Amino acid sequence: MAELVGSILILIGAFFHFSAGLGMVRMPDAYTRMQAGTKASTLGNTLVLTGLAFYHPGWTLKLVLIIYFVLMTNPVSSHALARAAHFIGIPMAGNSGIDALRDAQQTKRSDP
Amino acid sequence: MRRASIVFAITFFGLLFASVAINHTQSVSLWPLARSYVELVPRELGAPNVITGILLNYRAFDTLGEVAVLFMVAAGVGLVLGRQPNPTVADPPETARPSSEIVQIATRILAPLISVFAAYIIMNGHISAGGGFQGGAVLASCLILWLLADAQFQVDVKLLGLLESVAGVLFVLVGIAGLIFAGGFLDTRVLPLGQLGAFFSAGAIPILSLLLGIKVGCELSVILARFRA
Amino acid sequence: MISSIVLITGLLLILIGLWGALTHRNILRIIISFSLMGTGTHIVIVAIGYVKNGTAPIIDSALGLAEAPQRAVDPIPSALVVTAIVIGLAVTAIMLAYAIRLYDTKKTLSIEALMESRW
Amino acid sequence: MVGSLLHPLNIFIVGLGGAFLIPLLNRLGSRWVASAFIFALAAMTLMSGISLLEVLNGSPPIDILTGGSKPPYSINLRAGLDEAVFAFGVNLVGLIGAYYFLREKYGTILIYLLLIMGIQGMVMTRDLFNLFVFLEIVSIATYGLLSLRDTPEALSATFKYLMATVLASNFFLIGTILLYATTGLLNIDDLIANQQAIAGPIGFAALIFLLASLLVELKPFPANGWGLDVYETARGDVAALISGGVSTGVFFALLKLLPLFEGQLEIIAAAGVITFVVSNLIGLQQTTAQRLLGYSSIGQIGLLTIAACLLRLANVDSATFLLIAGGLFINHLFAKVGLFWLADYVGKARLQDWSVLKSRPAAFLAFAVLLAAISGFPPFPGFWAKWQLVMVLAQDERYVWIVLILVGSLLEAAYLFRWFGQTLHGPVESQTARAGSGALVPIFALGLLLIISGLITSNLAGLNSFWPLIPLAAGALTLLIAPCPAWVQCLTVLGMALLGGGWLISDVTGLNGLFAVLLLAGGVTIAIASLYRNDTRPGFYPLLAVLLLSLPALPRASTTLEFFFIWELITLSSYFLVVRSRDAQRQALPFLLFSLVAAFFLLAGFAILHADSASYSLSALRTAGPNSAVVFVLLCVGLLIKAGAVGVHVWLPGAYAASDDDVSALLSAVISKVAIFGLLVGTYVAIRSEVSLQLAHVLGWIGMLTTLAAAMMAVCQDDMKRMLAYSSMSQLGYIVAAIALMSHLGWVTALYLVANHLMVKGILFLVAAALIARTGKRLLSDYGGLAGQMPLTFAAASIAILAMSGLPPFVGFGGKWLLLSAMMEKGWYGPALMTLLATFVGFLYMARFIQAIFLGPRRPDYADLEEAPAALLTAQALLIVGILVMSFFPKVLIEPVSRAIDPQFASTLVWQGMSLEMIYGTWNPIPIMLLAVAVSALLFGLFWYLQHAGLFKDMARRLARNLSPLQRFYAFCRTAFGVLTPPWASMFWSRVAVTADDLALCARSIYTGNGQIYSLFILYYVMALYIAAGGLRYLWP
Repeated sequence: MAELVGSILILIGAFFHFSAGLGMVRMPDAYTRMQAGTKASTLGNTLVLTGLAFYHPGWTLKLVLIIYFVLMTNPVSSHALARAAHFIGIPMAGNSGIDALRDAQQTKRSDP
Repeated sequence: MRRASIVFAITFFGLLFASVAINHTQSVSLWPLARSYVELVPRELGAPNVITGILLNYRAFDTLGEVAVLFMVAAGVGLVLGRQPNPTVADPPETARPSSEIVQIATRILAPLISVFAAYIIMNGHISAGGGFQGGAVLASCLILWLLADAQFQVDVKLLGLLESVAGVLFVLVGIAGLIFAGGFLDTRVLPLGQLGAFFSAGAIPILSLLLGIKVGCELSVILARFRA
Repeated sequence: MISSIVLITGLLLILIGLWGALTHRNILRIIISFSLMGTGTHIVIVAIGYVKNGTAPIIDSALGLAEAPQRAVDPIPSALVVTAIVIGLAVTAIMLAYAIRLYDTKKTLSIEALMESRW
Repeated sequence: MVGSLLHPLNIFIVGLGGAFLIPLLNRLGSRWVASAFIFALAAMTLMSGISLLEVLNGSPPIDILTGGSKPPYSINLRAGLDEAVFAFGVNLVGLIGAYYFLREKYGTILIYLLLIMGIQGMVMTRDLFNLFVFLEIVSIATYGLLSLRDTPEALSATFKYLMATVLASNFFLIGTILLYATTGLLNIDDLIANQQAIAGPIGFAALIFLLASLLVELKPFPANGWGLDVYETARGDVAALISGGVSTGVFFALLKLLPLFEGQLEIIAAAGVITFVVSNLIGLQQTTAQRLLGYSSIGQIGLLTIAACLLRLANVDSATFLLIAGGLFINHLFAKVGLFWLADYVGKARLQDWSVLKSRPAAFLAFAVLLAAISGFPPFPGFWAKWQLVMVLAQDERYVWIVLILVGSLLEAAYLFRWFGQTLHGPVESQTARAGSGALVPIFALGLLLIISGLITSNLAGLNSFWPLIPLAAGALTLLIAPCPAWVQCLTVLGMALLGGGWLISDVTGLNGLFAVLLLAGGVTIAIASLYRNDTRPGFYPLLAVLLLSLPALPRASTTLEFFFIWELITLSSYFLVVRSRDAQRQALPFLLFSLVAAFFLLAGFAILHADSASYSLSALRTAGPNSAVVFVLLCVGLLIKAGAVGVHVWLPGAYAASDDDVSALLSAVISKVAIFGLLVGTYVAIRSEVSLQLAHVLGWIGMLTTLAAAMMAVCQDDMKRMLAYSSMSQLGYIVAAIALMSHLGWVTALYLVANHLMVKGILFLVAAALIARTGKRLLSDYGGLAGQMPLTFAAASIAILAMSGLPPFVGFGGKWLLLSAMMEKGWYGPALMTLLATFVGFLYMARFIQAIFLGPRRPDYADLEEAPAALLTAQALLIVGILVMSFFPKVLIEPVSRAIDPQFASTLVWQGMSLEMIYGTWNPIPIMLLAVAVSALLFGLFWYLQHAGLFKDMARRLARNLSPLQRFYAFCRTAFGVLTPPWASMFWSRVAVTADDLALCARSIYTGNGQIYSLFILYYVMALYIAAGGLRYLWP
């Protein structure tokens, strides 16, 4: 029974990994690709690892540690990447024209 | 014309590699030398991880040469980049764009985690997978994270240089101890082998692994610090 | 079978590295191609060491002392590859240092600019 | 305890420990770092020296174990004889070179120490992957040291160097792991033991990758652009380390793995010879000093590779192998490193700016010593090694390789000594070379080491007697008294020559004894004339001492090796004497090159002789071996070039005329006789075999042709010394023809003529020296009517001219008459006729010499001319005494001569008579004399008539405006003979030089400077090796 739940979880995890890959390919510009890649793969990792925990109950502590580590590193690194990309001015797709970071920086600059 | 000659050269090498790949049959059993290593290392050196056993005892001379290579690279990169006008004048860290606070906080959380992991790899080199080189690399990655996160963070190159040469000298001293007490130069059976798989076992291999880890960690950080400057 | 796949990927990587080093004009791309070639060589080294359905040569609960010689993978290439990787890193570090110095003095990263001494 | 302290393993402990300690010591202060650095290097040198000594006196190769277990499991190193020699050499150079690095930052010192240790590791390790690690240590140390010079060119050159060496080390890694894939072994000895396991495409690819990477690291011809750029732009001492140290390590790695490449030895040797010849060819076109040294060092490494492979194919014993490979290596190491340090000391990039070196005579001497060492002159190790190599190759019937090696060495000598000429004669700037003579000390140390190792290799090569080194010892002694005034030095040189020469010729008998006496007496008497110049002539007297003592030493040589050694000594010292004079810059190089070609022919001849009779003694020439005809031809060609036969004579007039006056006297009177002595020694074999007799006939014709052509050309000359040069060339033609007769009478004539020519030409050149010393003018047309002013000189000149022209009663007539009768006896009517013709033409230029200078109207500006300097007059007086004795008491010479030659020929002539008449036996002299005078009168009248009849009317008219009838007649002769002797020879040789330069231009055009092109060349080089080694059978499924 535990194996069944485990394998379902791993399957969902794998699906999220696949969607991450698909997002990386299909998304229009750098920023959207980044967020797709990060969010989907982090969730995918968590699901696969929890599924594994069901397979080998003995490893749960190590797996939790790994999940914690992935949760800490993946989003932070993509955040730093996106910020750097914005700094060197990589264009954004779409005509929404909303750029929260740029507005925040302008307001910070206008009244220090 | 140049591109055509490049294509011709690459296809030739492709053919050559193909002839190698086709005729490569997956080996079914170990070579006699490899087989004796697998048997000898746990028994003679008391180290479960055969690779670290080879690296730090039988082929320790290679590793010593290896360490000399890294040592020279650290000095060499210093020499090559040494003459740059002092970077602090060009873009002083103060004006360097500070990284966002998310990254700084994450670093403060992650750094101890990474260094503990590095220590684990170094000290368990002879028991599980890992060893001096790999641990040193992880240690250096922790330092890079710190360098990236905090622009003002200036690594003390002088101290690292000192640590590095002390580790090197100790490494050679352990080698000489092997020459005097045990079978030959760089022989790790200087200390008791202890129980297979225990933390303090396999003669001087853990000590060498520790020295190696520190040395590689410091050297990579020195190189990276020099690159950043 | 597995080691053939790994070997072929290694050899392909070497070819890609060679192709990159010869066609790209930018020095940094050349350096990346050379390190790619180095990685390819390391993969070939590891592929050569693989033994049919063998595991890592570490004596622990999973691999007993007696059955190690039968099921362990060849340890020597793994030991060699550790040293080779570090050497690859060392050479790439030196190349990058020279690339920085070249950029400082010549303000260009194209290989065409390095043609002072000839004949 | 001490034994274990000096065990070679400690080299690596000291190297690595020292390197790790240096940053710590740096905290204490840079003085600590420098002393630790020197201590570490000294310890390493001591240890490798001790292990070399141990292995030399018999102990088995020292095995170094690491990791506490036997080789297959752990890495072992070995210090055998070869390893110890190579390691000790590199250590020594590293220790001496440390001087240049003392004031560098601690990082550089650290890298330098690890580089030296890395090279030791490469030489001694017996594990393949450990060899890769040490190769990487050496390469990375080189990258670090190359950054010392921070110019843009240096950085781009280093980047190209990086790309190439990374490619090469990757191939090495692939080769190693594929080798492991086929054999499961890493230890070199095990690999060699079960070599047959390395089979199939993987094994073959592994070997080719290993071989290719090592060859590429040695910078083979097409794929070495990157190496040359680094040599050109790196700092002098770093380039020295690369060419001396790094190439040694890589070469020894190749040497160690040679047993694995049994199948590819021919290919490796081919790669080596291409590199050797082509890089020396391109050397001709170089203008910057360090790039030229780069080409030469790459060429030398190519030569080393050839030697290693061919010796292995000829499976010679280890002693010969060490003599050749060790000799060539030591020669390359010390000479090349010394020159790179010198390049650093001079600090000038372009070749012609090196003339600033003249301001420091000691540095200039070192420069000359190092150049001579590289081009393989005695007494340096390169000479012995090349000699032994050619001997072994000849035994192995590898004639094509011998030719290629000799051509390469000739090219190398060409551009090295052209550089020496440019330096000697370049404009001297005011400021001297960079101050700090301290930087010279290491260079002198290397020069000394070269000489010492030369002496060691000499008795290894079989020169176990001491006397051949006397000339060099004398030269060195004279060098010590250089600060004394000129006449003191000259007298000491003469004293030493008499003393040493006397001892040298004391126990030499027969023909050699005669020649020894002749050469010694002639040389010393003419050298007395050098006293007339008391200006300080730097380097003249030591060279004179070497020359004067090697002349009598030559006949004493009993083995071919001694003969060749002395022969090269004479060539070297005469070249340096010629090149010293100011206007000899363009003529000195042809002189050297032609003498070298002559020497190489001799070398080839001796090699084939040795291959035949397996003995080095000269007496082997007496017995006719299977291909003694070939030996005869080779020796004759070489000796004819040295004697200046027509066609190869272009160097002679220039060298004789352009050198200092007393030197040209020595050259034409005494040194040309060396070639004649060689002919006498070399052509014994002709008497035994039939085919050689026909060849001797050809030799006779060549001799006569030379005589006639030279006589005609002499008439056309206006420069006094050039005319005398041509005249001595024609007299030599007579002597060659006399020897070619191969009869007892012929050889007696030859010796007779040799003695006569020596004395006559000595006097005439000394007369010319006196005239130039007094008036400073060289052209015959500038002189006139000096008989009054310089009566003694006039008398000496006229006696000499009479003797030379063959008119009785002087010795010349006896010689001519003997030659004519010998030819008649042998039935050579053609040459006899030409003798008469040549004698007539001889009358023309000899008479002109006397008439133009001494007779005729005196020029107003010579009114206050006083007599010739005393020294010249005494020398001339002595020679005149010789002539008189020879004329009136010929038995003094003829008796010992015929006795000396008797054993080889049936003695046809018995001499009892005392005076001149008695000698002529059947033919009464009077009719002969009348006949000679009548014939010359007849020809004289014919020429006069032709001149009046208007032959060459227009040219004569143009010249004849204000000349006296006699000068108009000479002008007419000049035009007539000018037409008869078109300058084919000089045109041919200048075209040869031009084609060599064009070949060099197109060969060097492949170095475009683009790093990627160089890497592509490397890939194609690997492909070429793979295909050449027969790899196609694996590629084509």
